[in-house]
Amino acid sequence: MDMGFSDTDKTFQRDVQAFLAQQLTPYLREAMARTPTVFVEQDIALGWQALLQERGWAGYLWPESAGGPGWTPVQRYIFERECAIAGAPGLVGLGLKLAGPVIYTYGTAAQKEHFLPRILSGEHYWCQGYSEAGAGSDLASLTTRAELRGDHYVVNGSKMWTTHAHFANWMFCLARTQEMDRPQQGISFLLIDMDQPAVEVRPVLTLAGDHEVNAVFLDDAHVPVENRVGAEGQGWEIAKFLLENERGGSCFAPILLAQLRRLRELAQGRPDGLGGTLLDQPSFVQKLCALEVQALALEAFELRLLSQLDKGIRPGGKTSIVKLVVADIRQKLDLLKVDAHAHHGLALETHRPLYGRDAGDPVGSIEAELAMPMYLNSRARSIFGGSTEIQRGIIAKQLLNL
Amino acid sequence: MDMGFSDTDKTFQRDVQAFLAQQLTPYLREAMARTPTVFVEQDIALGWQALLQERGWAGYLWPESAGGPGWTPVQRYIFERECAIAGAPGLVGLGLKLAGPVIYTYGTAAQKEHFLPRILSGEHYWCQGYSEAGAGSDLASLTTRAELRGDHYVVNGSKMWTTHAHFANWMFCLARTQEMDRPQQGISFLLIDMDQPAVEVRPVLTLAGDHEVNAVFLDDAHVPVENRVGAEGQGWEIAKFLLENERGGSCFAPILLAQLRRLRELAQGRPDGLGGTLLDQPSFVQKLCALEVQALALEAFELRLLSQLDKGIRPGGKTSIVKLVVADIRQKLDLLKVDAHAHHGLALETHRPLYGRDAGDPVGSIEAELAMPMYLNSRARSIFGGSTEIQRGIIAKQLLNL
Amino acid sequence: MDFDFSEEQELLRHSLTRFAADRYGLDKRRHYLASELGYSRDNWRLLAELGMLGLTIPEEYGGMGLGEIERYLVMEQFGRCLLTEPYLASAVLAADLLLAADSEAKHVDNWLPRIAAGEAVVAAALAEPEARYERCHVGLRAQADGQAFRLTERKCAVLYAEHADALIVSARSSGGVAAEDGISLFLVPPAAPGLSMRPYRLADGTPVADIIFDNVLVGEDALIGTPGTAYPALSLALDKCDLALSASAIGAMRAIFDATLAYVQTRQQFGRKIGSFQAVQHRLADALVRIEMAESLALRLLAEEPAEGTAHRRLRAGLRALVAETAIEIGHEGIQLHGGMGMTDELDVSHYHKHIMVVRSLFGDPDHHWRRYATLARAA
Amino acid sequence: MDFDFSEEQELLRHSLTRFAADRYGLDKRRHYLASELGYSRDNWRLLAELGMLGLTIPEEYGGMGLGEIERYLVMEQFGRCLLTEPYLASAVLAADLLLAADSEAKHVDNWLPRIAAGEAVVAAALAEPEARYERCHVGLRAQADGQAFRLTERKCAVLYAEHADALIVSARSSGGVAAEDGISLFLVPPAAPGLSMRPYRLADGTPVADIIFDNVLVGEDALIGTPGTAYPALSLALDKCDLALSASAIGAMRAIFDATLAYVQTRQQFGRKIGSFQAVQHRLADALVRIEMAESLALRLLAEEPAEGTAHRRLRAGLRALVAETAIEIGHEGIQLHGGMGMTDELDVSHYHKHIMVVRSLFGDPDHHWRRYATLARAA
Repeated sequence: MDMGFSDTDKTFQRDVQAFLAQQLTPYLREAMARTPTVFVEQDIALGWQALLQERGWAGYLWPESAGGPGWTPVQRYIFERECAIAGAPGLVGLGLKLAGPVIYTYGTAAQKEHFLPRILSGEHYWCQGYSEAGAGSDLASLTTRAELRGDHYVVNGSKMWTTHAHFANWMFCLARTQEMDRPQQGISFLLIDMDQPAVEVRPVLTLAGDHEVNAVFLDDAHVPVENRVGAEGQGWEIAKFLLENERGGSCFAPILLAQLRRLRELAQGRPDGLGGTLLDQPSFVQKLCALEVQALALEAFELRLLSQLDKGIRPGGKTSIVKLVVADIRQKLDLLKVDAHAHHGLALETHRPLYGRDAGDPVGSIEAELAMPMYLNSRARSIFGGSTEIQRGIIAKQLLNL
Repeated sequence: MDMGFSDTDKTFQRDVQAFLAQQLTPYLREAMARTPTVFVEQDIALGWQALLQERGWAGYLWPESAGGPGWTPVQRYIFERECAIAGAPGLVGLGLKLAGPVIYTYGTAAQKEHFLPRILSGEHYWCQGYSEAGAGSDLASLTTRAELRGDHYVVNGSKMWTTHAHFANWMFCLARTQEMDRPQQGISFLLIDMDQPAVEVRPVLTLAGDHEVNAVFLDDAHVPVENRVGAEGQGWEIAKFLLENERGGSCFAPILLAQLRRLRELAQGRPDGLGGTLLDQPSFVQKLCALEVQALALEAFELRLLSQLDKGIRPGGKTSIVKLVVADIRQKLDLLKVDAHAHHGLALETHRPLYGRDAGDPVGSIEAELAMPMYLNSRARSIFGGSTEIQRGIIAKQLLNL
Repeated sequence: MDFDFSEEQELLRHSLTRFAADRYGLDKRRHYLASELGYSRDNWRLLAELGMLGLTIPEEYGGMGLGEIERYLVMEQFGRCLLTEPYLASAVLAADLLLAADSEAKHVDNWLPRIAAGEAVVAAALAEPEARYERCHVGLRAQADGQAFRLTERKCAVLYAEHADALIVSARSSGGVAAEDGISLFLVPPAAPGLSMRPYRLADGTPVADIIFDNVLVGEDALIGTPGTAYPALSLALDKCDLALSASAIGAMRAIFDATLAYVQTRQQFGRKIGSFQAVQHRLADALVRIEMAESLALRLLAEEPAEGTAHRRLRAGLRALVAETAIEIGHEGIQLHGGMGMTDELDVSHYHKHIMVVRSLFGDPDHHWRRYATLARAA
Repeated sequence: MDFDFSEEQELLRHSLTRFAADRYGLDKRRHYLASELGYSRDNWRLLAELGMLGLTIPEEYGGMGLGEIERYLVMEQFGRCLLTEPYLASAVLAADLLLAADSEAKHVDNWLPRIAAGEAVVAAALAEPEARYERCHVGLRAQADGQAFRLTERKCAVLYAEHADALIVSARSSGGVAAEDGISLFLVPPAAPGLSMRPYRLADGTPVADIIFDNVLVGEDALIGTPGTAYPALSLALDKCDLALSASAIGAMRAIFDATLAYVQTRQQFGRKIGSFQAVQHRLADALVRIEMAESLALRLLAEEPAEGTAHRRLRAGLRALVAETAIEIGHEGIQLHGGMGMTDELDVSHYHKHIMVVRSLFGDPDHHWRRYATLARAA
């Protein structure tokens, strides 16, 4: 029973803190703080990634053999935690967290050699061709087809909810290469060069007016056979490997706790109209306290999973617990922020970005102006990456044997 | 758009009020107020029923042809509402609300003549042989069997959750008279004389220690054919008719509102330990206010159903809405009462009754002592008469066509 | 006892349904919102022709002289079609303020007929950034200067202020910043020297503005009613506005619920309609229960004997709180059950939800109204 | 970083599992509760032999000198078996009070070894009917009378008071009724003249008593610590008691959850196991999430660097509030999913829930702890 890090890990933690103090620019921090979407814009993500890569840390989740620093689970957690506390931009994980591990786990030597360095350098920017309009939570019902013609596949179909497809030059994609009895069979994992006329990207605006996701149409897209990862029909296995990476092993509580601290400060400075502050309103305080306690509990749960991972025990279905709780806290927190700003929290301006030279003069304050778009985009947290309903099903099946 | 009663109904209302002012004894009112179970004890129910029957009102739900006063839906509602406000004991509905209407709707002339007057007089006290240990929410899966032998049935099986079977001298009962494909088929509706050795009643204590329900064992119980209501195999149809009566057409909000008023008074008199009262504690007040508003909404919903009933429109699945909301408000209200009494609300004494000469010296106050057993017994409100889960299913099917 | 609307009221509802069918739909609405005005002058004229703009204005001022039942019906339909026009701002709030506050009838003759005819849009500048939602908090100062007044400080989120023909401004002529006494109302031309605006949009596209008053000089004739006594009128108008906002929220939540119900009956996942999943069924059943309760409470308010006093005001506050909480829950469920599609600008579900977010908190969020309810309940 | 218990701690847990298997079960528990004492003297002796009664008492007083981690393990097991013995009352609360308050060591030498050996049961009389749950509210008066004190007024819900060998009584020797200053603790013999009891049972069968002090005379030697300064010790002991109560609630809610999970995997309705219904699956998944969060927060408190101060006390209050709210929700779900059977005295589910109801509110209900959390958070 000991929540502290080892001395070695504490030394590592100080290294990370020192790096962040030196390298994280105010501009990057501001851009992160003023991002109302789930992911930061490409230029911010890549700007930060380049600074990390100079230190060899961009592939912080990767083993040394793939070009990463080969950190332990605890070191990765410490890194993410310190980045969160320092307000560093989130790294867009499509390449670093999803495509990379698939390639160094299932890829050929040639694929590793070609793709991995380009992911780290940011030369390749990835998007994920998983979901389709008719296959949201029911991923296996996908209908995009890839037909083998000699040395290449011809891919037809469309993908939906494709985050940052408008920035990406590569897409990893699940496509049906064979009709089988079970929908999970006959799926292959393909890497598609976006730079071809057969690939069309159409924006799908969120309810907050943000352009983050897209529909991607594949009309006879060309994919050389050597850009298939794994064997033909191995796609579902790889997809599951990738989904577990998407859901697992991250560190969410520290950023939630940082945001709750900021919200408490904010509330202390917001008048209640009767001579006191928002912290004199019991109903607001009650909600804030409940979220704080839940975030403290979540942090402990994350650390428990981490200490088990450190002993080689994979979290399995327990990552679904993390996902449910994170979505719940974030959505309530983002609503509470809207409420904290009273009338100014109802504003929804559509100009973007909200940082840098083009930010313009905010309504009320920049935090007030961010509140509504963040709240609105935050509704997606219980939908993407496996909806709340899917996560409950996973827990019932994997943890409760129901 | 008019929530007021007509002048005729207002005159009627005054009659009921005058009757209650004259006839409702303090003892009966005290007994009702100090009843921690869903139903009042037999002597209290029958004592009140006798006073009503003197006025011809015991069968207030019945048409004149059956011996009732032949009231309109609005009059019935007014009667129930005034009784609730005056704190009159609940009439145990097993005979008056369930057996009676079945008999005057489906019974033979002889059955009507024999049973109806005895229900009104209280000579026959009924219990309901519906649920079984293996057939709770899934009523149709019942296994009690009735075998026809000449002029009588021989009934074998057991019934569960039989309210007041320890008081009853008659039981109406669903029994399987034929094996058919669908479980709903082959069920018949029988009236069983409890006064025979083949009928054994065993108490099932609630978690509060109250004896309200029983298990009833039928071991070759004898039922003359003339005590079957309706045709053989018509039992499921009659059961559904009865269930709709059980769920529908009542008046719950007035009693909830009266209890909420009492709770508010109580809170105003309970110290908060810091020089104020419980009404200075925002968290308590918030819960109280939310319940008040919900009860006001429920009352409006009940009146809407009533005004439709008055136009001949049956409520159908909407009674499931009433049942869900009533259970929800009652359970939260009963918990809030426990909380209002602080440590004394945690007491659970087992002596009964809590009224009259044997009541004894209460812990803290009589209301404090009642709080915990009422809260505990109240958990049944989302289980009996079709659980919350069943009601949601009915709403989804009947009101949403899902 | 009767909870049905009268034949005339049903006709009114019907005419609005037709108006919405002709003039609304997501694309048309987008178009109205994208204009500089933020709404359609054609619609506005049409609403005036239908008598809607004078619905609750007395006949002597060119209105129809109807009451809150009719207003409820109208606002509920406007919530269902997500009206973009300044109905609530001008025909409800400003008109009610003038009627309640103009005890000396200096302005009603002039403005009410023009509001009813759609010739003028009047905006009420009440909210302030430091006030949160407290009605009695008025920090904008009105300093007497001879027979005139000088207005200083700021207002926020003033509905349709930028293109309004007149502003009704609450200001403090005496008393502490959160005192009920000492509040006055002024009718101020938007072009008055020293007055500047920062226009922006609320989540549902409603055009609003923050307004800075830098020593704005207004004559004594700008006063509405007697100085320092405006609070009761202000509070009455906001009480009535609460019901109108609740009606709009009820319309919007019904629309989301209907859309969601239709969606789960067609959308397939895992080889089944998602409406066949028990968890989905139970959640929609619960949603219906909540909607029915909120709507019943609204009908109760309409159907009660004409009542004033604490009990009635308490019920109003409770209704606003219950409806606001119900609406956001229904909105969340609607988005969630639509999955990714609910998150997009493409379906109307998200637009309804943004409207719900606005009506949920305008002039008071649920916490504010629960506190009001609690205070009134204790006073009763 | 490590959230596992040590080998010694696991051994401790194991010995308690065996104790519970031998000595507990619903019928045995019923039997203990039905006795006049309300618990089993044999169990009590056995617990003493196992070292449990001196678990956290320093070795110099005959205890094992272990800490809150071990106490958590023990209390969690006691929650799982629904222990009837006065462990919390005597070995936790009374022992902690003596250790914290007896600054002049007048009583510890005498009482702590006897508590550890199971030879004495000491009960703490702290709660008062007018105090609600405020720790600083002490209305029982201690009036100096020469070298002696006279105690007047009443205490309520004193755990295991009737058969206790001594009572630790909080009393006010000076100051206003809710002041932190002026509180003293006295060790009072239950048979003292002027002291009368009204014994009763709490929902889970725990024997308690309301006590009336009618001019009860106690000598100066009855004082624990210096007069008027007991609040910090009192508060510290109650802080520790909060963790013990939370542990017991966690044990009980785990037991309900396990029983419910087993039930839905066997109980059939409509031709299927009820655990196969999606609505049931989703609710149990949510229940597991809540349990995991509550338990993780408890482990966090145990695993943090030994901490004092506001942040630590805030976490304790938050834990008590979260666990109490989680436990009652799990209890409600457990009863509901058991259907009618969950409502009966026959299954252990109802007994666990009654225990949860008691530990949820003893010395403070969730609202009380949330307010404490909020106050401490603001002070931080």
